[in-house]
Amino acid sequence: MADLTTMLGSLQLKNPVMTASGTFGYGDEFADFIDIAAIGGIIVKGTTLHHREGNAYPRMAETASGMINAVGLQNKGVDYFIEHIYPKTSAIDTAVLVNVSGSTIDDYVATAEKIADLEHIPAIELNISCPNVKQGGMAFGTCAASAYEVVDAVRKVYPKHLMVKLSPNVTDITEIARAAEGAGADSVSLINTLLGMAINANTRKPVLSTVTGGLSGPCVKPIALRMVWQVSRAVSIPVVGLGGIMNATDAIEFFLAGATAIQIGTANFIDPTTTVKVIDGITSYLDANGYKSITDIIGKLEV
Amino acid sequence: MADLTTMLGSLQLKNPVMTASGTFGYGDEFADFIDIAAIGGIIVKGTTLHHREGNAYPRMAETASGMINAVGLQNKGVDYFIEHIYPKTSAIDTAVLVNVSGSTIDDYVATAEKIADLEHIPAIELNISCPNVKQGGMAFGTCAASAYEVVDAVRKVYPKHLMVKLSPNVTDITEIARAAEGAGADSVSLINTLLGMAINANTRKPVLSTVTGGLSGPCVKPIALRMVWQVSRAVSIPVVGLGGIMNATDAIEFFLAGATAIQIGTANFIDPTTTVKVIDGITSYLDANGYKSITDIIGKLEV
Amino acid sequence: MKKYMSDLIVTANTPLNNQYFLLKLTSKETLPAMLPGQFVEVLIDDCSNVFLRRPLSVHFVDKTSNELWLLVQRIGKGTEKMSTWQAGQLVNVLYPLGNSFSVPEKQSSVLLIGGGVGVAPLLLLGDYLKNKAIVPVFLLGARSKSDLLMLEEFAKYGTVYTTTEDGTYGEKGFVTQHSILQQKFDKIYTCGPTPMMKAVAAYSLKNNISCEASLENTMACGIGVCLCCVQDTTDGHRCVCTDGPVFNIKDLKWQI
Amino acid sequence: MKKYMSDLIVTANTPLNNQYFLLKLTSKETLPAMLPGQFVEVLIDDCSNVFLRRPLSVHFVDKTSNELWLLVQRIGKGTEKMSTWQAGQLVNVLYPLGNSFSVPEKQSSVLLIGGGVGVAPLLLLGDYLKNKAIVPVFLLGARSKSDLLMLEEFAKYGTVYTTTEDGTYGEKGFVTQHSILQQKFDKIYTCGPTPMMKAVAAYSLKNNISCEASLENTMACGIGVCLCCVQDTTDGHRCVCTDGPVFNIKDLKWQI
Ligand SMILES: Cc1cc2nc3c(=O)[nH]c(=O)nc-3n(C[C@H](O)[C@H](O)[C@H](O)COP(=O)(O)OP(=O)(O)OC[C@H]3O[C@@H](n4cnc5c(N)ncnc54)[C@H](O)[C@@H]3O)c2cc1C
Ligand SMILES: Cc1cc2nc3c(=O)[nH]c(=O)nc-3n(C[C@H](O)[C@H](O)[C@H](O)COP(=O)(O)OP(=O)(O)OC[C@H]3O[C@@H](n4cnc5c(N)ncnc54)[C@H](O)[C@@H]3O)c2cc1C
Ligand SMILES: Cc1cc2nc3c(=O)[nH]c(=O)nc-3n(C[C@H](O)[C@H](O)[C@H](O)COP(=O)(O)O)c2cc1C
Ligand SMILES: Cc1cc2nc3c(=O)[nH]c(=O)nc-3n(C[C@H](O)[C@H](O)[C@H](O)COP(=O)(O)O)c2cc1C
Ligand code: FES
Ligand code: FES
Repeated sequence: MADLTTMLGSLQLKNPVMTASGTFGYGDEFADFIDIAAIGGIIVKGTTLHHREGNAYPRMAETASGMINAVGLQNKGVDYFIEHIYPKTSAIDTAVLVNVSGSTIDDYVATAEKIADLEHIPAIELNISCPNVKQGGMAFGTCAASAYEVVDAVRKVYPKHLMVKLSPNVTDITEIARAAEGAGADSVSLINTLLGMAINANTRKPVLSTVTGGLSGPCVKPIALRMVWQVSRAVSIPVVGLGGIMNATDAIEFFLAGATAIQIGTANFIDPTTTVKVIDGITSYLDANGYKSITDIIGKLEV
Repeated sequence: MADLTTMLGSLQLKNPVMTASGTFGYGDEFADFIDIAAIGGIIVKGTTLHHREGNAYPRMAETASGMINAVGLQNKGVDYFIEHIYPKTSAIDTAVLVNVSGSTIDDYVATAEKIADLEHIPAIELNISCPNVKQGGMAFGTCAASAYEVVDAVRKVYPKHLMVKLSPNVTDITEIARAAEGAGADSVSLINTLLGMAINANTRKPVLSTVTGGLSGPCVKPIALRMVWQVSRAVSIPVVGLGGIMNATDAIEFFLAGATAIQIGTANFIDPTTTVKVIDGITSYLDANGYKSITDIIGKLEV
Repeated sequence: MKKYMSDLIVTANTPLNNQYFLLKLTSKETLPAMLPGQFVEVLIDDCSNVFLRRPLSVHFVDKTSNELWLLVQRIGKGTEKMSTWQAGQLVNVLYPLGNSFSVPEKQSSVLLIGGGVGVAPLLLLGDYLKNKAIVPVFLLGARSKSDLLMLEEFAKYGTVYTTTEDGTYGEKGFVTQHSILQQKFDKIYTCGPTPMMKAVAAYSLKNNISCEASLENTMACGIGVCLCCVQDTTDGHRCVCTDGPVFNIKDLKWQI
Repeated sequence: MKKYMSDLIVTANTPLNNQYFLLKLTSKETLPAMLPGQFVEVLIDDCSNVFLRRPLSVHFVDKTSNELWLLVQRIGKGTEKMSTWQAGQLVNVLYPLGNSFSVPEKQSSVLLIGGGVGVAPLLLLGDYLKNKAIVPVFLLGARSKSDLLMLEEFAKYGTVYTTTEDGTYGEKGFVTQHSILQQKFDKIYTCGPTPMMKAVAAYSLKNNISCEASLENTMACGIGVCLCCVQDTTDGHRCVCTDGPVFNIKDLKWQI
């Protein structure tokens, strides 16, 4: 059976399948359906320095092969996480990462600093690409200079693996990826959601309370795949690919395009067992095609 | 019955439903299915100064609720158009627009100049957003300065209605729209396709000969709608909305978001009668809701 | 409660009128206990415009036939498709989800107010109350006679009063105008359109009756992870899919 | 030729083996004339992962029953779904599309070479030739006996020779190795996997036989407007959906 062990730089994962932030809660919500310790890495909900109530509802619109969300980083803040949630996530026998979000550089730094002390959190995913908050969020991720600035500031206080999550709402994502790399990121993950909008023609109102929100699901996969391919050729740090992955075949496409690991997001809502099915499917694919290790297919697209 | 007459600046259309370039041929291909003169405007295939063979095949990949194309502006050049196609399109009793594409500013200018002389072409759509050509194309549309430059140059030689087609592959589409407006565009149309990619996991090769291509269809509608909404609030010239419109409800969403007219693209492949169904559906909607004219709903989203 | 994902088999799909249908699903295994107010998330995978699962209340669990009943209103693409499902078809379902109506005090007088397809969760609640030796009163409202559904089933568990907006059956008007409300109840459970539930809530508050309402919201996951389905409560944003769908109206920030 | 879009009714859907099925569709109106080599574009609107129509050759038009026959190989999501369609179902179809095989000279000897599901257009061609008083020879190849389809139907129009790769029926090997090719033909028509057609083209060129091949390509529109389906020809990129699917092999830029 092929070896799925994955090295994201120095961060070792038992396999390359992670869960995307905001789509997997804190993991235990899925324990009735799957063995969550079988997953390569669990990235928990976007965590901010202070408690956030998130946006007003409605927060969700279904679209063709996808959905738009406008959650707005609802979470109880990093201190609550450390006190009440971390003890539980520590018990999960796999890598648990915290997705760190913020409105100001100071917020990001303060949050990352607190998480740096947590023994069982080997890495953070720095979310500089959330389209659903008024200040900060995506603004940092849509300009190379500000991306550099925030990654650089967090790098100084966060010694463990620093993954930076990029926004697809940009002209040239490789530029932002290179800025993150230059500022010391250990890996980049992409894509976060695309800025979208839904309207109810009957009520003549936007479907979402915030008018616009973040588009995810299979509809965005072609864009995500293209960006992963571009970024993996532009930087030397590992790339974590996500965006619309529904099954093992989708995942394999991302590996071929250059992703070292992948994340499953919206698919968890359609089928809560997607993660383990993808892991099994990757193994079958590698075995059927005579590959010994997942590393044998990374970036192996024959162009 | 509500009045569908549409004014795009000084360009009058019998109704606000146009066909998107590259998806409707030169119109007569649809004559077996519908009365093509019933359409508000027909925008013909991207036309360049010289004959272009386009990209190698395969040129198409189906995706979730959409498709990626890599046609690469195959066309016989503007002179062939004028000599062989224009005589036929002139006979169609509706507005026929030419979509003008190019690799250099000189190309755009020379092509526009030739078309300016054609009595029965009341407008051109300047395509500064084609992702499928190596030089020029989208490059012009992803930077405000070069967008300004090409629109400005064409404006000087093209006295009739100048519609500029924008690329969605940008960080801030309002910036490009304002540049086009500043350079004298009479209207902007958006969106062209999003840059996407498809991989065949079995062959481990890209599906398209060009690796990446342009994503269209309902999957992109949320992004298109958001951009139309943003641009219509950023410029004073009319906005023509397109991207994933499959039916009248979709079209109405674009009007509410601020589009003065809309275009139907990929939907023509699924149902060649889409255009007339959308026209009928818009009338029914306006009548059912007591509107006298299509202008009553443009930009009337209740935010 | 443990949640399950499994392929259930359609055993019957019966149109009740031109808008509503009753879908019965069975499982190879014995169905787990489901509480009144809980819901399921149904996958509709043969429909090109439907991406997410659809949340539907547990209408009833027939233990003798091991059947889960769903009472469904044809409203859009997904429910339209569901109405065409035929016996034998497999349907992937997540269940049971959400919290449930609370157990009332023994021997209290209980009123169950349902409107439209909102009557759905009240049948299982009736069954549940019966097992607790409580005989509830049902007050069911609809637009017209033909929209009053499953009356005979409800009658198995208590007295059924009805209203129709057009007066074609029961008292004419809205549920909150029904004469039975002149009686005093200890507890009210309600499910239906939000305006109706707000009117019921207003009545309950005014008359100092404890009241629980089963809410809807736009849901992506149904299991508390996406945070798309929040309701504003005195305790901030709470998920309808896990903290609800049943809320005590005193916890809701409803302007009534 | 005028093109139509209409809802045809499934009259029969018969599995031929574990991969192939024969779908018969009828129209309320009399079906228009369709030429051999032409195809149709079928809408598969009850399948969540299929967006575009699917191109399928006209296998046969049964004028007595007013039926269009499609011979389909289950290969992916769309054809999988089609295989489940049942009699009575409506299917939206665009037809007839593309050019057709040319008419051979009277009394010429004609060989029709098909491989796999590529035999599909050759049945209508047989019928067509019969009407022109030409009796063709069929040479049909498949992997194994069970993949040789509709042999009795073909036999109505000419002599049928076969090859199977595993030798379970007819001559063992590929069609281009069949002994019948030692005979001299005036014209060859072929449809099947590209490697097979290239081998047939090479044989034809070598023996100076006029040869037409029916090609496939990835199609979005099927009516010549998207320019997605091009084939490289001596005249540049030509659309398989309108300039084809049938090409004379001398016009193709095949490396053979
Ligand atoms: C906890 C819960 C329990 C439910 N129980 C039942 C039940 O027992 N029986 C039943 O028939 N329905 C029930 N519903 C509502 C049901 O989920 C929706 O009617 C269904 O999802 C509509 O799907 P569709 O594809 O047919 O409609 P769509 O095509 O998705 O939508 C059609 C129209 O209905 C609106 N709509 C869609 N979903 C909702 C919603 N959840 N609330 C309000 N408007 C909506 C849309 O905006 C659109 O205008 C319940 C909902 C929730 C959240
Ligand atoms: C003019 C023409 C006539 C045809 N006639 C017939 C016919 O009579 N009977 C028949 O069974 N098939 C015929 N085909 C092929 C048929 O269109 C495809 O098999 C079908 O579209 C596959 O759809 P799917 O959803 O089942 O497969 P998908 O899920 O779309 O694809 C499954 C796999 O098949 C590959 N594939 C898909 N389409 C094609 C294609 N066109 N060529 C090669 N590989 C492809 C995909 O890359 C993928 O790997 C014809 C094609 C053309 C262009
Ligand atoms: C409901 C929802 C909530 C999300 N919340 C977060 C978040 O808190 N932080 C973050 O970085 N990304 C968040 N995302 C983005 C996802 O992690 C992921 O980047 C995106 O959905 C694309 O992947 P997918 O198509 O597989 O879902 C959220 C997405 C969804 C759908
Ligand atoms: C096959 C194909 C060819 C296209 N060719 C052109 C073109 O020549 N010029 C152009 O401006 N846009 C071209 N487009 C883009 C469309 O005009 C349109 O902007 C895009 O498809 C989004 O709209 P839709 O989702 O309704 O198709 C093409 C799109 C497709 C699918
Ligand atoms: S639906 Fe996802 S949290 Fe409730
Ligand atoms: S399939 Fe569109 S041109 Fe042939």
